[in-house]
Amino acid sequence: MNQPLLVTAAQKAGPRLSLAIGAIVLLLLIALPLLSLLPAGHSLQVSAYTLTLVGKILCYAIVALALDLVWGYAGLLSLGHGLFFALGGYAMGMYLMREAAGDSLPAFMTFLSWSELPWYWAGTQHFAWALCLVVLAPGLLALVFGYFAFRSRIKGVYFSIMTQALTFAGMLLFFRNETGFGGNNGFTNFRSILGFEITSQGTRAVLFLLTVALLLASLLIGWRLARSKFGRVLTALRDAENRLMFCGYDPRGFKLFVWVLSAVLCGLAGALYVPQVGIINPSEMSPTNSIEAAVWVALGGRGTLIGPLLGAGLVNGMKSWFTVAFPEFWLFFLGALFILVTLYLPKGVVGLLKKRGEQ
Amino acid sequence: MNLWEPALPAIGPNEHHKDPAMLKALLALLLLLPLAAQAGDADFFIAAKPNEQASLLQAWAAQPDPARLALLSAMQQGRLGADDTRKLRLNNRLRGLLDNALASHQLLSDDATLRLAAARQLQKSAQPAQVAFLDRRFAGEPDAAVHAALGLALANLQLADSNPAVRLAAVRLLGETGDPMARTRLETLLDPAVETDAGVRTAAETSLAQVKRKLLIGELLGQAFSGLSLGSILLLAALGLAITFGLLGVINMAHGEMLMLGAYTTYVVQVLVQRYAPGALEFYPLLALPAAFAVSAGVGMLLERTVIRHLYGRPLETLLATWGISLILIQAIRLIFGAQNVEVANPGWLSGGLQVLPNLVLPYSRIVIIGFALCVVLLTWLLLNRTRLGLNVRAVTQNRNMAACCGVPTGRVDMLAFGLGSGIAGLGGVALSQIGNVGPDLGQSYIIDSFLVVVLGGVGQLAGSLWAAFGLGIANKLLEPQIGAVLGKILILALIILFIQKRPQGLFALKGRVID
Amino acid sequence: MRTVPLPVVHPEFMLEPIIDGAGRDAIGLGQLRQPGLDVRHGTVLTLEDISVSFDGFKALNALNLYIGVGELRCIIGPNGAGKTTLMDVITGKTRPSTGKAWFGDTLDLTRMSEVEIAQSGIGRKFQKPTVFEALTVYENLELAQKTDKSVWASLRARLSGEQRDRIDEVLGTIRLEASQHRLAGLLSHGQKQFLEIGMLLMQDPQLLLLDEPVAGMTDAETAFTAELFKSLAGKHSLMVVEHDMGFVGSIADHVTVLHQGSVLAEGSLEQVQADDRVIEVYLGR
Amino acid sequence: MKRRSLIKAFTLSASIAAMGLSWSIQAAETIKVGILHSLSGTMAISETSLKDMALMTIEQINAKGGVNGKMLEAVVVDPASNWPLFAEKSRQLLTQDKVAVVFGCWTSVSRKSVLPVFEELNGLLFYPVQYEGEEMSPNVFYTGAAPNQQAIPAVEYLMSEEGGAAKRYFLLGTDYVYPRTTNKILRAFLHSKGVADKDIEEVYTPFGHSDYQTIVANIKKFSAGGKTAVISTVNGDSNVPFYKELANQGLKATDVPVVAFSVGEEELRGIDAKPLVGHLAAWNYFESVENPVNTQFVSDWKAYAKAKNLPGADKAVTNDPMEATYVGIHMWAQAVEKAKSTDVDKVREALAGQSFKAPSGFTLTMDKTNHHLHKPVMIGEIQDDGQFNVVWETESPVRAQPWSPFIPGNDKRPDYAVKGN
Repeated sequence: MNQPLLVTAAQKAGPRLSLAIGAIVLLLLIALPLLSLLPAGHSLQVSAYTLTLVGKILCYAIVALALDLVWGYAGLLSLGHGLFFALGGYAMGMYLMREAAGDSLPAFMTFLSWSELPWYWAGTQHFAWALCLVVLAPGLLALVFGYFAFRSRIKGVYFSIMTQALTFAGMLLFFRNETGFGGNNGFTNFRSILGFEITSQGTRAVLFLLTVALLLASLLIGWRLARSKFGRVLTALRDAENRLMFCGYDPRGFKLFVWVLSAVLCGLAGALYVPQVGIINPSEMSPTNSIEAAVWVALGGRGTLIGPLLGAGLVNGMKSWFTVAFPEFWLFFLGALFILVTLYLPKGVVGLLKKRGEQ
Repeated sequence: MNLWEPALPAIGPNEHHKDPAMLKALLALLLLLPLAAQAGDADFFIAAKPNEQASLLQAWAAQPDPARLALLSAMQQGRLGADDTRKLRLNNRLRGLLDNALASHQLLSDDATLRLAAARQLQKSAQPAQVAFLDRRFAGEPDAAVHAALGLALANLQLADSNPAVRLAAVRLLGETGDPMARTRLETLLDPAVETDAGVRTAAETSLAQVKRKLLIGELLGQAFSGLSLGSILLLAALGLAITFGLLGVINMAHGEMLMLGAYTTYVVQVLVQRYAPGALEFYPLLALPAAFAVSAGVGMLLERTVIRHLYGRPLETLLATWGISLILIQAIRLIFGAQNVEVANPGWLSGGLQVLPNLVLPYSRIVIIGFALCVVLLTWLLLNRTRLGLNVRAVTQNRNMAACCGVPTGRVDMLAFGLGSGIAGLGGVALSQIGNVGPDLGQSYIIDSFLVVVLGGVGQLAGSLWAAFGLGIANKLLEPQIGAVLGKILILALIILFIQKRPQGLFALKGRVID
Repeated sequence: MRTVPLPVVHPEFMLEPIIDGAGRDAIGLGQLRQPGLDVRHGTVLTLEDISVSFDGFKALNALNLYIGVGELRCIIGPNGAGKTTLMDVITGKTRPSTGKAWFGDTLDLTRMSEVEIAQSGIGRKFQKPTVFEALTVYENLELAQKTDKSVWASLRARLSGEQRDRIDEVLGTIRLEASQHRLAGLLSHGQKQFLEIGMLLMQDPQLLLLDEPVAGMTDAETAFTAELFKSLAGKHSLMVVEHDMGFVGSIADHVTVLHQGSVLAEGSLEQVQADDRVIEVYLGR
Repeated sequence: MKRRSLIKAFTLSASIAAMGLSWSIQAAETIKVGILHSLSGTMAISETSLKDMALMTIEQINAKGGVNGKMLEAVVVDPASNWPLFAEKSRQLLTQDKVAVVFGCWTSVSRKSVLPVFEELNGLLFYPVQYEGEEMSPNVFYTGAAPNQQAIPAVEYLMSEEGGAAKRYFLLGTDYVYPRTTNKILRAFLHSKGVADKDIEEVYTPFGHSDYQTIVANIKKFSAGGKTAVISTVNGDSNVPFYKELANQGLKATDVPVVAFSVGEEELRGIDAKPLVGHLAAWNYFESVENPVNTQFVSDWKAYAKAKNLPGADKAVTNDPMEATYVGIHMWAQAVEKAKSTDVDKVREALAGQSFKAPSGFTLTMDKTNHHLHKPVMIGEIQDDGQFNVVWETESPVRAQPWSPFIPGNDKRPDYAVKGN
């Protein structure tokens, strides 16, 4: 399978080179939003397009990292992380809709000729409460689902299929207009956030920086976990759950913790994603998206911290370029990519780089 | 382009303005009718304005003339006569009246079955103007069945009869039918304003109760059937997966595309047959079966040899690889056949349905598919449990190394097993093409359900898949009328999740000591 | 015999049956305190009238077994006698359909989850050596170490001085100092056996269950293991399942023979070997 | 082994890069035109033909010497039926490729997702599909039908004698905004015509719903209560199973006519039309309308499909949204000619009152204020060859009412385009 965390950690921390690269990338990420503030036409000015695109990819990268925590480290492949992502997004979206609608109801409700807000919209006009929802909605769902799933030792493919069923159910639910989340259209046409014009360069830059910060934070968390005994227990859990139990560890608690943590990270990523791309709707919950997330991780290299980030970056980068360069054929490239990676790069790009490093 | 109709807002009202004029025309026609040479009818009709055409048809219906039969049946085919090339433009209203007129003409025929069909038609469409004629036929009808059918057709009209005794008889008679129409007809009679005679009203009530009971039976049977039908479709969709995933442990995300390939093969076969053997078109689905099996199985085996072979024991990697494969297959089909759906027509013996009760029609296609699904399951079971190949497959899937040691050619067995699974999916595709649309995304819509069926049934358990499929199908159909399609599906998913967490190995779990 | 690696079964693909009662204290976030074991009557393990059946086949049949404190008991018996099932019952992996199983005088094993049993002081070594292959030898021992094993604890856990000393000590006993930073997955079969034994030592349980501990060991290693077990006996109670009669003879003061899921004979090795029913079972028919 | 595969991978990506470059290197003095239609994913089924139609129209315009002496250069992107991607791609078209105008979108959600982008960057979008109205952006020109140009006339027809004088109405739709709004408007309209609520049934199915047994059974039950018509806003893919079920359960058009607002020639290609004869569709254009412009239009399209050997070219058909695309592009071109520039504000000016002789046989004009086309309404009956026989049509184009008077509160809406409504 893949390397134990300490080893990977060492391998990542070890070579100065990779550290240097990391630092440069970080600097670039911080510089990007600042450059975007330059006056239009300036030679160094970064277009809003680039900024939002990179911002979007960063959000995906966080999802990939979160997914890797449960898959790469605890060996639980979730095909339902899109759900948590979307829930976080919807929570933020609710706030943005309220902000846009002012005192009146959000547009889609008036069109359903509803007279007042459903109960679960209460308080969403307050940013603080929206933030709580961003954490609570995915967190609680993950807690309940995980509690039952792990209690009855569901793992492997069964777990994957169940998570898939979960997100599928979520999608159907949110498609319904009566559910009260704008149905198929979801939320769009946002105006402002905390009073700041959502389309203004400044807001964009800040949102971008926040995304970078969240990414760093989740990296740090992942890193700490990887280093801690907790991380080693997870690895043990992944490889020999029975042994671990006979050592006196209760796997359920460990699984649940990392599972919920991962879900919450996804939620936060979603919350940052929505204001940057300007729309959230049920298709974010479609099983396809979640599978793609798994592909990012696999491509980058599971069980490592940098891998998922690379994977998310690569796949999405290629996607948004292919879709313009050769609209009719990009699916071939994408498909071929998945196959080649699983066949020839079982440890993903990171594994490859390491091999290069060792040679 | 026909611009005969005045501007939009005028439609409703000026019908009524027209009425008197129409009536005059009608009277004139009625006088002319006996004299008018039959050949004349066609020209007469084509010349008339739509509204006059309508009254003409009504008139014909009220006073059938055997000689006109040919013309009417030709008109139903959209022509005016065997050798007449003039274009006949009908709209729904005219078609309805035409059917009615034709039916009353057919009552004159000597063929009892034809008369029966006609009588059935008249039960739906007969107009008050036809009472006199129907009365005559009813009196003179020799055949019992036709007689009864005519009786009902007549009864529908006699509800408006002036004589309470007649109405009473009619109401009693209608009580015998399970015809949904009868229900509404009787319901109107409950209102004293409509039906003055108390005796008739009470009779109507009792009859209504009878009718309602009959209808309820029909509905329940209908629900059960549609549940079975949905189940059989899920089963066909999932069966291949039960082998590739259930036995080989490959999370085959490209399974849906195997269905899709099967469906497209059906399309190609259809086109080829159309082109080279139009005579055999009726039976193209039968030809499509082996073809679809071959194509899907071939592709499956190719994939197994090239990609999946390298991934045994790494199920989650197979997930990613097969996902990539499915993307490629979909886009390939899209580029070859286009993104739009392709037309797969039901042959005659698969279209239409079997009228079991007045309110229960069982489509032939669905009946056939249920049977087909069960056959496929049976064959698969025999193949796996009664043949050498099946033995090998089971051996390999249970302990690859051991099987290899016993000299089982694991490589070939894997390939064949995967081919078998894919081939069965192809067969499923043929069936799906008969009830749904055939497009590049066909597979995507079935993949999740398929996995749920297999997991719910218990991995590696054919019987499990069988029960799971029908269980899901019926549950779905029982829920849908109550809480709607969407909530129904959501509820089902929730139930499955709960169920699996109680029985992680599905319905049919293997017991025994777990080896560490 | 099990030295050939099992068919490549992906850990993620292993499906396990659920065990009823696993529900209690499902999360285990809170620390499970290990109760002081009450062994007033001198028996550490009491199995009475235990029966287990898989779809009609009786793996254990009204089995009675008592193991005293500090005793070193060997269980022998032909294949299918139910030795491993017996261990499964004791460790809570399999639930007996009838019968009582007491750990000490107070703990009812049939009512405890695997984790609780392990935490209350029963350590088990599997037939096939199972260690955490993706971790180093050192980490393996660290995980096994007797300490607070709740989630929060392991998040904050730092190895204290004496814990390190303890690990080094055990590394010494199982002679793996040299390869303490190698991945456990890279060890030889025998070394894995030792590592697993070492992990048991780190757990420091009252009762050790050892399933064919010397399979795949060289004679020297076997002899050494024998010494090791002898030294453990007294401080701990051991229950060893073994086919290797030589090994059994070298350690056991007391032997139990299982046959068709129930005790056939009990006593010193000589007595047992003299027993003609036993001879019949092993040699006869 | 690994190594070789890698080299392969590298060469592959290299070639990709090359192709990518060759794409962007193009004729110098051109006007870039964005085409934003899904070529993959669920919506590809409907949108690919619009992309091809757009390309054909642009080719024709270039053949006639382009616009203002400049050639048009199409920039095709694939938003892959992914709504956020629509927003991203439109931003890319407007800021990176600097296109003068974008022709695209099919679903309402995709339009809603790009709308903020176009309003922010003051871009220009031509939207070619019939939709629910309730929108009027200065940056969008709607060349499809508003509800009053499609739905309401269709229902009036059903009420008329020729339509079968329906008394009860079964409103069946896929659960998203277009069907819901349309049905809301229709319900209000039916009320105004004195139809009681007990005679109106409203049912929605999820996307990609493929099992219509229960629903068809319900339709039958409902229709027993009197002359019934089904008004279907079922979305693209689900139509085939729906119609097949109708046919197999023996529900004929003479008993219960179904009038559909999203079923055109393109969709019928996927169905065996024989059992559907007599069912209706309401559009602003049918391939079967007979007039010289259309004959030219259809033959051009068939020729183009052959030349580019598009899939299924042998039975290529035209439909309403394709016509709308065609009209939209020509109108834009005319406006640019008139404005002598591609500047969005100038072009917007020039578009008001712009008129074009459309294949529908009518001269369509872009309304002076509300950014919608005046369109004729036609009702066609399905024929066994998958074509439509026009059984009714308006004498002259109808002005669009994007803010339907049947939806409360709309009376206060301005009749000219303003941002963010």
